[in-house]
Amino acid sequence: MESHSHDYHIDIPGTTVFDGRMAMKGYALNKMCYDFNRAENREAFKADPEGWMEKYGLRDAQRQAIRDNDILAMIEEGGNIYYLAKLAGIFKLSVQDVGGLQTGRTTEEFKQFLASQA
Amino acid sequence: MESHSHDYHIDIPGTTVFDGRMAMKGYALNKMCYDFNRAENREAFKADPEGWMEKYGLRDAQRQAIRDNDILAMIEEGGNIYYLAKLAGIFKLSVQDVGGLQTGRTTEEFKQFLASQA
Amino acid sequence: MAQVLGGITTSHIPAVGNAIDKGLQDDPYWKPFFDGYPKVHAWIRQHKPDYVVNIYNDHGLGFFLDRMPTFAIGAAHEYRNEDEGWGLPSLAPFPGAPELSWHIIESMVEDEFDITSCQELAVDHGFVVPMQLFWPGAPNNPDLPRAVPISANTVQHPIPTLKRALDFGKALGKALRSFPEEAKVVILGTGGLSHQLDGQRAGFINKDFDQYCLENIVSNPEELTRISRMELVEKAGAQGTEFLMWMMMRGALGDDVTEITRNYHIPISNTAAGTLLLECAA
Amino acid sequence: MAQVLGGITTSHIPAVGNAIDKGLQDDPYWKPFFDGYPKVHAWIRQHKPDYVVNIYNDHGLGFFLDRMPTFAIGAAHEYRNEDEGWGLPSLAPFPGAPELSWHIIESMVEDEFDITSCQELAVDHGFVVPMQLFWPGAPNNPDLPRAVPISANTVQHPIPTLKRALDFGKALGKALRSFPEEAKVVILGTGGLSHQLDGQRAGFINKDFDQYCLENIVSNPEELTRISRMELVEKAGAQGTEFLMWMMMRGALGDDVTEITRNYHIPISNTAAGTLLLECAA
Ligand SMILES: [Fe+3]
Ligand SMILES: [Fe+3]
Repeated sequence: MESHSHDYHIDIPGTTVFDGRMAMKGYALNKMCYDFNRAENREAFKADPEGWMEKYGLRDAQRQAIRDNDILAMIEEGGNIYYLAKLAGIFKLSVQDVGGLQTGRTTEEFKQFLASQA
Repeated sequence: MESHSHDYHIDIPGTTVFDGRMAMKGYALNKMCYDFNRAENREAFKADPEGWMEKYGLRDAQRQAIRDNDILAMIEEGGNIYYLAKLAGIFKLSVQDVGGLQTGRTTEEFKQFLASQA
Repeated sequence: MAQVLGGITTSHIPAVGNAIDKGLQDDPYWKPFFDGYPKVHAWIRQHKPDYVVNIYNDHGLGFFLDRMPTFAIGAAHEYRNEDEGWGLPSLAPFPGAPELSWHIIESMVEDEFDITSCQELAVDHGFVVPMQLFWPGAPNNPDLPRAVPISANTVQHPIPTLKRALDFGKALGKALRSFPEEAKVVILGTGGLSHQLDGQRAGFINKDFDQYCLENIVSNPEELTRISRMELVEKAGAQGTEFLMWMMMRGALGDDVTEITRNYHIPISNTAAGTLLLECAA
Repeated sequence: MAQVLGGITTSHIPAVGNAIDKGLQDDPYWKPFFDGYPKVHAWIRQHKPDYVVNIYNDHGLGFFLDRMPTFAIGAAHEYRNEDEGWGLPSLAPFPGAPELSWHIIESMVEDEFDITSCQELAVDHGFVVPMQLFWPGAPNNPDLPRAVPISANTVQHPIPTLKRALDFGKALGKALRSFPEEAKVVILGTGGLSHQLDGQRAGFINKDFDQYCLENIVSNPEELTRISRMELVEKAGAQGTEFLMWMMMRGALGDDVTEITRNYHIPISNTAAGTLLLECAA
């Protein structure tokens, strides 16, 4: 039986549960990324990343995480991986590239890690 | 206990239940009316009603109902009153005007009919 | 833990907002309607709720048929009132209470209600008019509580059953009472009573059925779950299905309630207007 | 009345769509994955379903956080595949079956599931890749059944419980079997198995837990309802919560099923890929 509060989450190392608390924090960031579904918005971001982040009202830590291409910081700032994947697409990063960036591995090392679990 | 089919509706004289069947019929009409929430769309419709109805792909019977300001025909064609109310707003019709139009009464007669039920 | 003070029902007809704007409260047409509110105002002043859960039905502003939720719960920092198509001036946003929203959503999804959560939501007259009725000048009223909007589908059949609406309210009440904050909550059930805007039966009002609903919603809401949705359309009128909001509100109050005030008037605009204030046992 | 032929599960990873486009089925990386499909193809050719209920989870194309439904059911004449942000070419629309959709929605709302009905819906790889896997060339495959897409929320916690997902399936099965048309229906449960895309634990895969799920989803799905949602995140990975789609599919099949084929392979992209075909007793 789970308890009735949104602090019921168990601690899962290396894992951020995208609950209401994270969603409140990340709404602007996720909205910007969701809108990358449209090519014209991707082009506008590429042409002027700072102006585009301003337009969506991202806070400073979110902007810095994007400047640094720091996926873990984006997640800490409320980014949801499904929306962030669209931002990663702009930088032509595969999910294995993104996995490597988050775990301190090269993409090749990350692929080997995946295969090692077979 | 209600039966398991979307033909379970009882017959209620003078009343169209806006179910899936009506919604399938009226989607384009209702979408056009929903978009009247935005002033620029209302202006575009007023400037060129035929072109605007074409843009939303209304079928002939729906266009004719609008040309005739025939509310009952709009409902027959799948229009939902909540969305149609936004179209009525463009013509500056009150809900009592709309009630009168549907029941063959003047607006004043319709108001008296309402009060008579007290 | 939070406390549910009670529940208030009211019609939410757009014309009411207009009458408030123009100061028509003592006009002969409007007076019998507005006479239902002073006792509610006194009760609100006395109890000063911290939060208001506003249960209303969207009329084609916040939701369209492309994504029509059965039950939607707002989880935003604020709620914008937008142009509904008639060019009426929009108000300043209403402050939200997202921590409470998420607490409710967590609790109700666990209790098997399939909620649509809304982190951005435009609210129409169904939400706004009751706020203006109960907190004059809203959102610019210093006593205005922070709000959680809840909208149920009455636009697209199938609509929820009366039993599901009452059960929704019960699960909502449980969620509110487990919110870990010393806070007072009032619940609004807005819309109704009998009315029909569309078809040859436009103008239909059913005083007997309304009185039956008013009696039973206070003392025996379970009785009302025997009404099928098609019977509700037949007896309350096509738009009288808004009575589902009253059922949802009522479920959250628990068994032991006291009726503080009641008003019923025909017609306001096309509608039989009902106002009811129910206080929960302390 | 319609007949539920059976259910098929599959992963729906975007890279699979890419591999199909490039004809990589016999490539050493891909072969162990695509080897899971010939038996499924033969079964589909043999049974020729008229309708496919495609249970998937949207990944941020059809829904955003402003309106996030727990359970959404498409009720459109067709479903568009749109750009998901990577500029991949969109396919022609997939034909819908709105009469069946509305029958399901009517039945399930009556059975107290709080459905969000979607009369317009863009479908992402979660819906499209399985269609391409099972009906090569889809939507341009003459055997492609008309589709009802069903999407459950795995983006925003709280997500539905495993019990609610299984119960959803049971109510779905009841709805399908009461559809007044002699027609054959196949149900897809897409997504999973264990994987995690985000955080320091990215790349997490859990073979033991996947095997436990594969065993029980066939013979004892009730056992799986004991898994809490946080346990599911812990053991299946943050995105392994897509296993809820398998639970929904399984509930619709009834108690008496026969396993026709099973495949399990690690890894495809970041994911443990599972394929299962379960046939219902006639
Ligand atoms: Fe209303
Ligand atoms: Fe997925």
